[in-house]
Amino acid sequence: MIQGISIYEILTVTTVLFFIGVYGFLTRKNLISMLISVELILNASVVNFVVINKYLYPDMLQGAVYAIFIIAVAAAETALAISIIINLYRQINSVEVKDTEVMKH
Amino acid sequence: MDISYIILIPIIPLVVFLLLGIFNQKIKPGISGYVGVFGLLASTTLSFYAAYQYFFVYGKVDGVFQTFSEKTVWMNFTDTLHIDMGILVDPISVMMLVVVSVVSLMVHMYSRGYMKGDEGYTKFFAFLSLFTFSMYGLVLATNLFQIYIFWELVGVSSYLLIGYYYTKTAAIAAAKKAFIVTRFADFGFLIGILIIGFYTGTFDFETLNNPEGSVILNWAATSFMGLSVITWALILIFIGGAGKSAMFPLHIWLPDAMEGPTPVSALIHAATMVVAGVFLVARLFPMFYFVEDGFALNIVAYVGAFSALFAAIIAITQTDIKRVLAFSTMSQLGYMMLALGVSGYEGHEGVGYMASMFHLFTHAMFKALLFLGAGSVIHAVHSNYLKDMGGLRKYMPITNITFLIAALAIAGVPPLAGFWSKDEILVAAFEHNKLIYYVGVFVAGLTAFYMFRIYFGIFWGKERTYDHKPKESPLSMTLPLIVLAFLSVTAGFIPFSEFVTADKAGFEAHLNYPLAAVATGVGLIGIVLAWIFYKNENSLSDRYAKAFGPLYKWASDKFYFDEIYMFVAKKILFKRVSEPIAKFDKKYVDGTMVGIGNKTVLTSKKIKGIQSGKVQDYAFAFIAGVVVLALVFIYLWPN
Amino acid sequence: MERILFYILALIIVIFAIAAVSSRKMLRSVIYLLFVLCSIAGLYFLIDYNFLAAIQLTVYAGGIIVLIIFSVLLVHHIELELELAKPLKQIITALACLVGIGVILTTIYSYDFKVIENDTAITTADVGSKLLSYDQGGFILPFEVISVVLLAAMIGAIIIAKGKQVEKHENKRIE
Amino acid sequence: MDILSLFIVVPVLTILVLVFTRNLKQARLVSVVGSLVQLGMAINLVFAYLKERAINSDIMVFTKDVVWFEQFNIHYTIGVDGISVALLLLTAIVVLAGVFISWKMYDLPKEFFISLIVLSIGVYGFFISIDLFTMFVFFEIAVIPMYLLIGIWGSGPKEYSAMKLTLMLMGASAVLLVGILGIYFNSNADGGALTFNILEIAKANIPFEVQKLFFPLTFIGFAVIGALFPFHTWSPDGHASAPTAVSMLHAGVLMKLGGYGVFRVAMYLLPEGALHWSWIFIILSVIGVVYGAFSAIKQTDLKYINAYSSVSHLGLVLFALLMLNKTAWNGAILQSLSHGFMTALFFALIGMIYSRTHTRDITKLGGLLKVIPFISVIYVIAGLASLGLPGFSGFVAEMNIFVGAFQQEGLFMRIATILSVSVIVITAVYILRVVGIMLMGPIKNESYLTLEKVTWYERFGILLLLIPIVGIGVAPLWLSDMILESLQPFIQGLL
Repeated sequence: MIQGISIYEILTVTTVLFFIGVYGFLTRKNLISMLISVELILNASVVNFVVINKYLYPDMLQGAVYAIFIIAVAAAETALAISIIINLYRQINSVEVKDTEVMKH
Repeated sequence: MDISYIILIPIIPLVVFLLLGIFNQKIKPGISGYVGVFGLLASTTLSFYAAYQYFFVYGKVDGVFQTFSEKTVWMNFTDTLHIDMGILVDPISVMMLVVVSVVSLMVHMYSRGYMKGDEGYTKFFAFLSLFTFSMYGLVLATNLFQIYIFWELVGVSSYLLIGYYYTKTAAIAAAKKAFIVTRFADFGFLIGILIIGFYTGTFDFETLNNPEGSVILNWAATSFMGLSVITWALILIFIGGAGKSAMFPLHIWLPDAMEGPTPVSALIHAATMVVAGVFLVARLFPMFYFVEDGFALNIVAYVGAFSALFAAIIAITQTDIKRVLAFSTMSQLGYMMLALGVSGYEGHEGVGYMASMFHLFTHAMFKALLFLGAGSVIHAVHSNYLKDMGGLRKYMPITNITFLIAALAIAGVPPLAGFWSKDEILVAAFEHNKLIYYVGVFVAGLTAFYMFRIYFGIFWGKERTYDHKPKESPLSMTLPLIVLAFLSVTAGFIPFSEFVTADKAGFEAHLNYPLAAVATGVGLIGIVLAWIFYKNENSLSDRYAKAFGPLYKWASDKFYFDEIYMFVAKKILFKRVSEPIAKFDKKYVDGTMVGIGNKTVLTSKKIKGIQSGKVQDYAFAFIAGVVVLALVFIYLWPN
Repeated sequence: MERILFYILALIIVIFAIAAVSSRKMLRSVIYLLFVLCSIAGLYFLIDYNFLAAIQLTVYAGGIIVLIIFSVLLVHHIELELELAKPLKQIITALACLVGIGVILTTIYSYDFKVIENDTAITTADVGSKLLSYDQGGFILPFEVISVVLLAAMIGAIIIAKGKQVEKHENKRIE
Repeated sequence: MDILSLFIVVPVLTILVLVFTRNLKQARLVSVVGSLVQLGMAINLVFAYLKERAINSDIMVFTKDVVWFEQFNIHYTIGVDGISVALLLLTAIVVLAGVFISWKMYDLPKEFFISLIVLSIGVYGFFISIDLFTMFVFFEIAVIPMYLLIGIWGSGPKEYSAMKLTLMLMGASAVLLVGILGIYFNSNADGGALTFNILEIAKANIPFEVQKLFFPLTFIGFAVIGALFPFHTWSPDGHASAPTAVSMLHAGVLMKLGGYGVFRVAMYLLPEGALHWSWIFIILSVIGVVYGAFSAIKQTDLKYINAYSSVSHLGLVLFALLMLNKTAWNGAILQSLSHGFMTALFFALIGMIYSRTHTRDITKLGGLLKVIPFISVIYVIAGLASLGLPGFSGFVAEMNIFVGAFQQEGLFMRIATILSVSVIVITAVYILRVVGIMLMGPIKNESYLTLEKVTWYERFGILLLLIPIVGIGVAPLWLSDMILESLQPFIQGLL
């Protein structure tokens, strides 16, 4: 519990963060930037898990545990994404989205 | 009277046709000629036998010639309407049998000489047999539909025979024209038949023609645009007849039909097929006469009279002898129509009908003779044009004499055949309608004039230089000429009014001396004029032609009817209807269908852009969709 | 005091998040992300989830950020300015996001959360035993799965990143 | 095995054997044998039918009923009356002639003959079905091989034509399916189970509102394949691109499915709808009749001429069906048969001319009568048959149509009738035009002097088609009476 701060305010922050991530994901033209946006989205949701756990069900641990899982998955995902990006870069010398469109053909 | 053997008369030519047609390649030409001639000889014998039996052995019962018929159902339309096939024996059909047989037999014999060496010899005889079969079927028809069936068959035989020289462009065009113009007329005929079938419930001649029958008594039952439907039907049927008989304005095919071999012209386009129209009107004469006081019959009379005059004027100016004869035929057919048109029904009233049939009979003889004679001449000089002929009387005595007889006959010089029949026609016209009578007399004069114009042109006048000396045709060709000449002289003495009349009762015909004198006088004037103009080569004719100026030009160009029809057919139907329709079909109808297809492809191409393969676009759609759905479910439909 | 801290952290999170998604230099946006992550760790400290905060710092701020920075350095020229989306697209996206924010916030605010006042702090031991517990509510199975996933991801990452450069060879051969 | 199912089984067996053939010789031998057996069965069926009819007064005879999809009450119900018997005979003859005409099909012969016979299965099945759904299935079976046959063995813009044809027919099928389902879901007006059986549905009184709604759908769905204006445009392109045998089968048989379907389904099951809508379809069909004929005048490609002539002739079929009386219907069926034989013959001849001269452009042809007399003479005969000359089947059919149409009183009907009668003139124009330009006249190209003479198999195929044309034309009574008798129950349903 944060003294004087209701759950609404925290959720507001995470919502804003989430949509900033979405915005970034949709507008950035670069794979790494998109990855960064995804991290933002993930973090927004992690915070939600944690906060709801803390505020609504303080005697439980599920939220926290899920947060850990999400962080772990995020780490794995990032590692894979990065490796793909690097591989892609080797192949086409670019990490711009528009250059990766060859994949759809 | 037993009429069953009459069925053989048409069957024999049919069998000959099938034989010659199927084994076309295998039969030697000489044999095929004999097969044709002997087949027809059998038919002719039977025809004469039938005529003898009918008129003399069986004769009249209660003063009236009986009608015999035998028929079997060929196809059912409804419970009442059906097409029968059968034979109908009455005075005109027996008379027509004789006419067709005689002329056809002569033409068959003649063709053996005329067509000698032609590669399509067998084919020619096959077609002739087909035609003869169809013509027999036509004259023996028991009902309107049967007559229509054979009507079409003679049409197609005519087509095949006109187009016999199928490598000649003119012949192809002429054949096509003949078929299509008559087909157009048949369109009217068919509609007429349909009307009659619907309103009277029968196609059968005996029922239709019965003066006491319900058809004639109830003609006024339904009317359309001021006339009874039956009158309309008769007018339409007359259009069909006018097409076949080359009445104005459906005459344009006949002169062109002369592109066919000359025997064909003699048989089909002079003696038999073209009189089918006259025969048709005669066949339905009681209907024409009784329905609506003969309204339709008046039309027949005027059309006939006008055609007679019109054709005679054109005939004067033509230089192709076959065309002169063609217009002469048209003119004489007009005469026959005219006679039917002014005829009454009973007793001496029916003199027009009798005269028409009589003229049909005599005309068949002398016109066939004229054509065959012309064919003989053409055979000798290898040209159709007057300018290539002259002074042939020395080389071709038989042809000369027979042609002269025929010309005198058609000019109406007594006592040849044409005199008697023409006289009766003029009597009928005089009694009925003075205007038509005057036209008739004038045409008689014109006929004599143009006939002798070509006679003098061919056999007299200056000799031309010929490639090789013209010589008389072989016996196979001259024999028919002699036979026909004999008939042209004697046919007039047949007491026709005893046998062939509208009411089938017969009457005493008397020569009307004043009228006969007038007609003969006019004919002689025509001959004398022709003598003056054409006996020796002189410039008189040219000067007079100049004097008439544009009239002469119009007449020699056949009053531009060909051009008008060509304009309608080519410029209007072809260019303004057919071509736009074809384009319309390609562009709009097909275009619409193709357009629908193309639009689908186009739309799909556009929609395809949505499926871009870009994750961001999908994500955007996803987010936007979620937001919209959320909005919808939260605010629009909260529950 | 905590309130102020929270507002500061919230402010940092929002501002740097925006900066991270709008900066035209890639390395900078990574660093901005780092700030955001650290602030989130601060949030965890504020609600007494120290263990989580530590993880956030080590794994995220420490591990992932470093990874991203490496990759940026590997594939990118530092001075390169990033391409931005078309203005129209930016505006539309922004509008959609704003509407989304609006929708979600109204939903959140219209919902009455049953908040339980508490001061419980989670110890690392609690989390540890929960993760490895076989009992009801234990997370041993997901934990194992996650471990395998992580391992697989790691191996996969290595293999993918190593690559074979097959196509390049082929291209050369063709050239 | 009952006498009708054999019509499905024998072709299937033929196909099974065909699969194991290795070359053209074997393939065509098997096909010829198979089609000959089918023809034998069809002829046998005619006699069996006449015999059965004498003692059996049901609407359909030789019926058989097997459920094949219980849930929707779909049956494999088959049976024939005089009309289907006649059409089956037509199909058998045209298929056999088609096989003979494809004697020299060197490209993928096995596949070609298999597709051809699959098509014939569809047609046979269509003609013997009494169950709407089964009928529809066979309809589709008949349509789909067309795509392959034109797309693979065609000439010219074949993919385009094949696609156009298939799409338009499929579009029509979609409309038709809606119509059929509409009928199905209203087939229990008197209560009871929904049914696809035509005879059962005919007994139920489908409400007028429903008929009004679904008649146009059913009619158009079938009429598209019967080349109803303005949905005819697939046919010229399709015919032009199709190989000879396919054109024959298509114009000769497949297009008949339209008229037959209209008659069997639209008219029979939805008579009040037919009465309600007939005026608009009469207008369309009369336009089709006259318009097709006028279009044909202008074409220079033989196949296009023939295709437009088909539009005109089949327009008459639809026109006659809409006249709603026995005579006109008899005419419609006869016209279907007659047109089937005639166009098949035409396309066969066109194929022969094309295979010799390598052109179908009549302006490039000329004087063929001299060089290939047999083919040319038959072409003239076919032309004369097509323009309705007495002695050929066309005349018999047309006269029935015209007399029947004239039974309908009223100015509108009269005008429509007279317009459609006028086609006898226009037909003469385009037929004689072709004959004049192509067969008569001087020989336009020296290479024509050495054209190959007609071969025995071509002769056989031609005669096979010519005999029925002349047969019907000379002695129409037995056929026309057989059809008239079968029409009786239908006309009673209408009144």
